Amino acid sequence: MSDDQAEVAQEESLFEAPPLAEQERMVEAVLFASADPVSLTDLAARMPHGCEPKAALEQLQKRYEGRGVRVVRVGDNWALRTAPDLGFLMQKETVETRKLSRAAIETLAIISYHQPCTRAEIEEIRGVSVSRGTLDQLMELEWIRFGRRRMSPGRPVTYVVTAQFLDHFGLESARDLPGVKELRAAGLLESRPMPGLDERDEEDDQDDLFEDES
Amino acid sequence: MSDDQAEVAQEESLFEAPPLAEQERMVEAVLFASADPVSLTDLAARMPHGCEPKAALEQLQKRYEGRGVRVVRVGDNWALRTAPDLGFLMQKETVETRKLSRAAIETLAIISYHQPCTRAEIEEIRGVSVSRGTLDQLMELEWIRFGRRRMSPGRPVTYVVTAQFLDHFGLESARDLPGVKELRAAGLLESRPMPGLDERDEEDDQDDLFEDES
Amino acid sequence: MADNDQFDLSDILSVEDRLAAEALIVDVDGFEGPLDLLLQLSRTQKVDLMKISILHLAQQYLIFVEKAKELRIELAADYLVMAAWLAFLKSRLLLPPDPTDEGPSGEELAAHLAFQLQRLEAMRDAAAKLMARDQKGRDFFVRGIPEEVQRLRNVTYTATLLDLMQAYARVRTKDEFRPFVMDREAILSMEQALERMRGLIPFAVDWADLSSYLPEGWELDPKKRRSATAATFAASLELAKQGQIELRQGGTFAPIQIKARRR
Repeated sequence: MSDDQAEVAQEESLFEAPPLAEQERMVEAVLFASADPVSLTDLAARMPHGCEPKAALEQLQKRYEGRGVRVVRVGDNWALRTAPDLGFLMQKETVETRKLSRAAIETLAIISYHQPCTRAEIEEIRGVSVSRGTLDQLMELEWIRFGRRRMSPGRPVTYVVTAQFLDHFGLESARDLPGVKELRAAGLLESRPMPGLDERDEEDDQDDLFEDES
Repeated sequence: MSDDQAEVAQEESLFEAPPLAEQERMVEAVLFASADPVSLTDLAARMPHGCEPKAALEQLQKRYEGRGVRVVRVGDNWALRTAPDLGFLMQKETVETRKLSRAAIETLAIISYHQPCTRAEIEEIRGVSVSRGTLDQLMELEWIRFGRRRMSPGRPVTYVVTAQFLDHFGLESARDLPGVKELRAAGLLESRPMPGLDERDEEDDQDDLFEDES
Repeated sequence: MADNDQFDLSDILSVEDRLAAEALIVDVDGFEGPLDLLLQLSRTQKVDLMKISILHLAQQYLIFVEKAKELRIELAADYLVMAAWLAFLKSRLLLPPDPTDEGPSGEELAAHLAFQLQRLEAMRDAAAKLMARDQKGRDFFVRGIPEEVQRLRNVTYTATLLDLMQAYARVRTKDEFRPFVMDREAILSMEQALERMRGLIPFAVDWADLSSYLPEGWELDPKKRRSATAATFAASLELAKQGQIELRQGGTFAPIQIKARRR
């Protein structure tokens, strides 16, 4: 500061301005508490007479270099913001448990009883098409995975259930799942079987079961 | 950190925790981002696995000593607050609060020093009945809340002060209330029944004192 | 106070007395009950509350009340109750102790009153100190631009073995499915429910809501659901009685859960 300037400052203020370190504290507190970014004019107006917010601000900016918080310029105003690389801390993960959709549980049931099982077969049993999303969801849950490709035309991919599936449902193997007869005995199948549609094919399926797992 | 501790930490986490300086940045960012006090548990949950927010927090607290912003403890939580000596800069941010009546202030003081405290006890100390409105006002400010019911005839409700109360008055815990030690030493926080009046239910009041704070 | 009274008073009392009387009116309004008044009066003794003369204080209070009566100031009942009690205390303190009396001594009562006054004063002091503390939003401030915490939802899906089996049964019977036809189609008998449950129990290894044991489709129609719920519940009680299942309920109106009893 030249002598002239010092004299002007002297004239402007009857009181001496606080030391720069103190001014820096002031700028810090104002930027922290303010609901909006603050301009230099605004800072000067709030701080005691004779303060130089610009110098204080620059010093503060240096102090926060490399810290978790930074002094940033927003237009002509100034604000404190968390460092961008720490943005992940501002996210909170919550875990929510939901019931599987009807389509998903039915698809899963068919795969568990008929594995290895192609998508076409699932659709045939369900009588409706199976969306890609449903299978993806079951894959993501790690309850089903790809099995061997079927040695039939087009070599379609098959699905089988996983060890995680067995773990989740408390089964030692998919063989432990009750068969259709037992389901009927249990009252889970209420109506009589259609004549002709006997359960032979189902018994065959049981033998196929877990060819991939063994 | 001693070698033993380092080994334990190693075992606890497959990934190495970030260096303490980095953890300090993270704590800084989280505390800056929140207007409300943050618990150590919350900090740990948001930081990468293996972090030790307590150590980082202590380091951060030291770093902010004498600055325009301070790391303060509120109960079991932590927050950043502007230094009280700079309050004059914040006229813009000042919240005009409704003036509390003398009855409300005294009731608040009695609850904070005697908690958990029944309405009858407040009345006994003040020598006048406490109006419903007084307690309602303090509840609305979220400075008091219901504590456990007293295990005495009639199972009266008790009142205790809240974390918001501590936050508002810049207290770490109710133990830090001004003069609380002296008052206790002088026996003025005891509940002393009138001689001749057999008030058995008052006997275990002292044990209850500050149960919520520990 | 009526104008008439005022006129009478001015006739009888000196100017000084009238001023004192007016001060009294104001003061009684300003006091928060007898204890507050006592505390105020005790200050005129100009000694530490620990050394205060309760006898003197009782005397002061009684004079005050007497004066108020002379001035026909209506005192609230609790002031009069306190006056009566202090008169009693005064007599206890002045008369030699009666050995046949079992009650607390005058000294004990006086000590308690002194304690009450000290405690009230201490709390007033504490209240003043509390309010003089730095306060949030007045002396210190919170972050002005708090950053919202983004919430990331992590959804996990779940299904029970019963869900799986029911789904399979549903799929396998879809072609052949025709609605249950009964004489009274919205009624499930307990026998039917019991038979159905018996078959299901071997697979009920985990706790599952009783509601999941309703026959397929019955939960959709409110009438059917009501009947099926009642029948299934009755059947489950029967099964529990026979020792085949275990029942539990988290609380009143909470879902009832059952599982097979391990043997």
